[in-house]
Amino acid sequence: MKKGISYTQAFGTLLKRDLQIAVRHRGDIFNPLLFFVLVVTLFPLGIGPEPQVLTRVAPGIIWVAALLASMLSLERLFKADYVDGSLEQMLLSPQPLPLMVLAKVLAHWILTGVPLILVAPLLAVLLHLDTNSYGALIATLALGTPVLSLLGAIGVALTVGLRKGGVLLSLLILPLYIPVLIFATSAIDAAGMNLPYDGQLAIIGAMLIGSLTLAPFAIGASLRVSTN
Amino acid sequence: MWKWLHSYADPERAYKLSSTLLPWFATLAIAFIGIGTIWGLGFAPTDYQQGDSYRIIFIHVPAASMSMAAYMGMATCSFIGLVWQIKSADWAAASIAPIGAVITFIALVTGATWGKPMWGTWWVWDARLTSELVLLFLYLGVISLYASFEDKVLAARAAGILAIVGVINIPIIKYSVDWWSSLHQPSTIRITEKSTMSTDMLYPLLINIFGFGLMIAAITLVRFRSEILARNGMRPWVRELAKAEGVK
Amino acid sequence: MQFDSISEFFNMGGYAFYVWLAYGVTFFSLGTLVVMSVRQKRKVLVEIAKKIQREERLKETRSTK
Amino acid sequence: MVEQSKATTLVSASNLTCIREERILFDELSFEITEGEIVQIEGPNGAGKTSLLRIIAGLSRPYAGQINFKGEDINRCRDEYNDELLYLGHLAGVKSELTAEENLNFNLRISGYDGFDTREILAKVNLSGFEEALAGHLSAGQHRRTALARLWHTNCKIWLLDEPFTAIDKKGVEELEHLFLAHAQRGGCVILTTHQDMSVIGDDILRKIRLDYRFV
Repeated sequence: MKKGISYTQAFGTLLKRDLQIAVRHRGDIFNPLLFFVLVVTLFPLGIGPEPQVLTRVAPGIIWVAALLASMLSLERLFKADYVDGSLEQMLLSPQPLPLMVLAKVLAHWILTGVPLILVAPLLAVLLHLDTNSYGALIATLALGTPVLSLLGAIGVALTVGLRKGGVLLSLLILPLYIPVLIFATSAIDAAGMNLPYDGQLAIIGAMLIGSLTLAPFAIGASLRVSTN
Repeated sequence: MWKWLHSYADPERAYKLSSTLLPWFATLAIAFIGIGTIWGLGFAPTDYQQGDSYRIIFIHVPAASMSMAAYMGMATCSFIGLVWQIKSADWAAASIAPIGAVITFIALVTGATWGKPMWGTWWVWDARLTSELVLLFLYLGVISLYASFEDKVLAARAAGILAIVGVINIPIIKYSVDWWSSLHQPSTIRITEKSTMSTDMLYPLLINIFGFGLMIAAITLVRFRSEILARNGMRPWVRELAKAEGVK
Repeated sequence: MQFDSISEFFNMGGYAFYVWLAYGVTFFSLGTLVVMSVRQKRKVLVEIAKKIQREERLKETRSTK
Repeated sequence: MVEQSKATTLVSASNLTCIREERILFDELSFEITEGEIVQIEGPNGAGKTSLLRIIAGLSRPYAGQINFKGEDINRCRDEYNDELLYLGHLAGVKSELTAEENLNFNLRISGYDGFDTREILAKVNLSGFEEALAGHLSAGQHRRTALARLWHTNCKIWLLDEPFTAIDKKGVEELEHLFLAHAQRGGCVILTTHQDMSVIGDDILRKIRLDYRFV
């Protein structure tokens, strides 16, 4: 009965479990993606089909839609675990909590962030995004969506114990999403004008590193409050 | 079995202390804001560029500067409450939040009413107004999170974590908004960044800034007292007060 | 006094609407905040008093059982 | 009480106070639980049994007072404490999307165990043949057994069990009681809440901590 689980193994176990559950519950992967696509298709209907107008607003539309989709999908990040008691077990396991939280967020990002990145170029075509901007779009989404997942997870962890968390969640986390939105869209704009955009990317990268190191602790502390 | 309730006199002391401090802060706040406002409205010279519309500055700038200071104060209290588990700090944080939100709201409204005659529009996506709007959202988030928890001990801890996360993010948000607005609107009239401000304009402004600070402290004390009472309903001294007050 | 007459003071050099709107909103919202904060204390005490009564009723029914 | 001082103290509570919604559930509660003890927390509904258990587990924070593990505040030595702690709450911590086997495997691994035979353990809780059934399709009792299976493969000393006998049949309860006795003899301790009478563990062995419903 030896205890021989390293941190990496614990991380992997949790990651694997979350992916396994999601695969058996396929709706969880496709619903946010569908939402993302639908929101983006609504915009041309709302503001008119002129290619120049769409080109101008495409980065903003794609990013705002990604923001909302990320928030929508995050809502269930800890909910099921909270309801069936596995969250308590997670808090009581001898593994460090921030590590396990990170595993859960990573699983969530693989399930919702990565599909978003894969679909984005397709939507960019529909919105007549500048061909120069495609690289920037993918790069900002790849660096930015993990930040969204990490920051959003703090809000989710704070509201998981509440019955009416939905609207509150958006109030808590959308203000925190503003910097990512600003730098991501401006990077795409800059790329469209053939300007260098590595500065913006570097800032988003810095935000990613910052939230990677700090957010797990905030999420852990929030979960301890929520399960109290 | 009531031993700990009697020996644990801290909240009662805090209550009494704030009761003694309150009249001082209240009087001083009314005096400062009264002097500053009358001076600013009636006696400060007219601005040669903006005419008398600039007189909004005497409430706009105090509100704007204090909105940020109040947030810092709230976050500091939350931090103390979370780390050292001092419950009075949690209650203080909960008392500041609504005041900060009102001050931020005032800063936004006065900014808009000043913007209309100056920029010709009620709202400009100017860096200061935008970050003030975001600050209002942060306040509202803290307030509604605190209100959502039934158990106020937990509510304070949750809202505290959010307030601290907000503090870390405020500089980032501020920086990004500044950068964003400089990108999108190269030249607007910068109202508060005047090269020189005559002392006749500066003094009432400073007095009002100070007055706003005192006023926030005074209202915080008022709310802090109620918060102490509400959270200590099971203690004998609060029950005595309640019996005296509640029968009326 | 910077202004020559009271009517000029109220006119605010033509910006009366904006200046007085700003000051009005400010003092109205501050006033509301103060009134609500002051009333809060009495509300809390009344609630506690009600709770005490409830508890006493509960104690009575339990002890008669 | 004289006997207890010989054995090592595992968990102790000092001056615990718990307040929920401005109501005092208990205050100034102190006790020590030593190796080999089986403790039942009893009291009417709403007296704070679950709250006390969650405070001991470190899930809830008491309003005042602290829990010590081997003399040290559990907030200071959380990882060591969690290493010796097995808590099963009202909620089983069993995922209905996973099979009984996957559930047990995950629960054990996340508690730090490696190299175990899930089938063998599940057989001990009469779940042979259900290893690959999704937990969501199991009956309430089987669902509960999936969670309880961890008790058969653990070297945690401190067991905290909130209503462990819920949905378990008579025979199962007896098996559990024997397991508790064996665990206590090995130098562990069991702290549980239950409304059911226990047949194997007599009143002479069982220690009781009573919580009363309080009005204030």
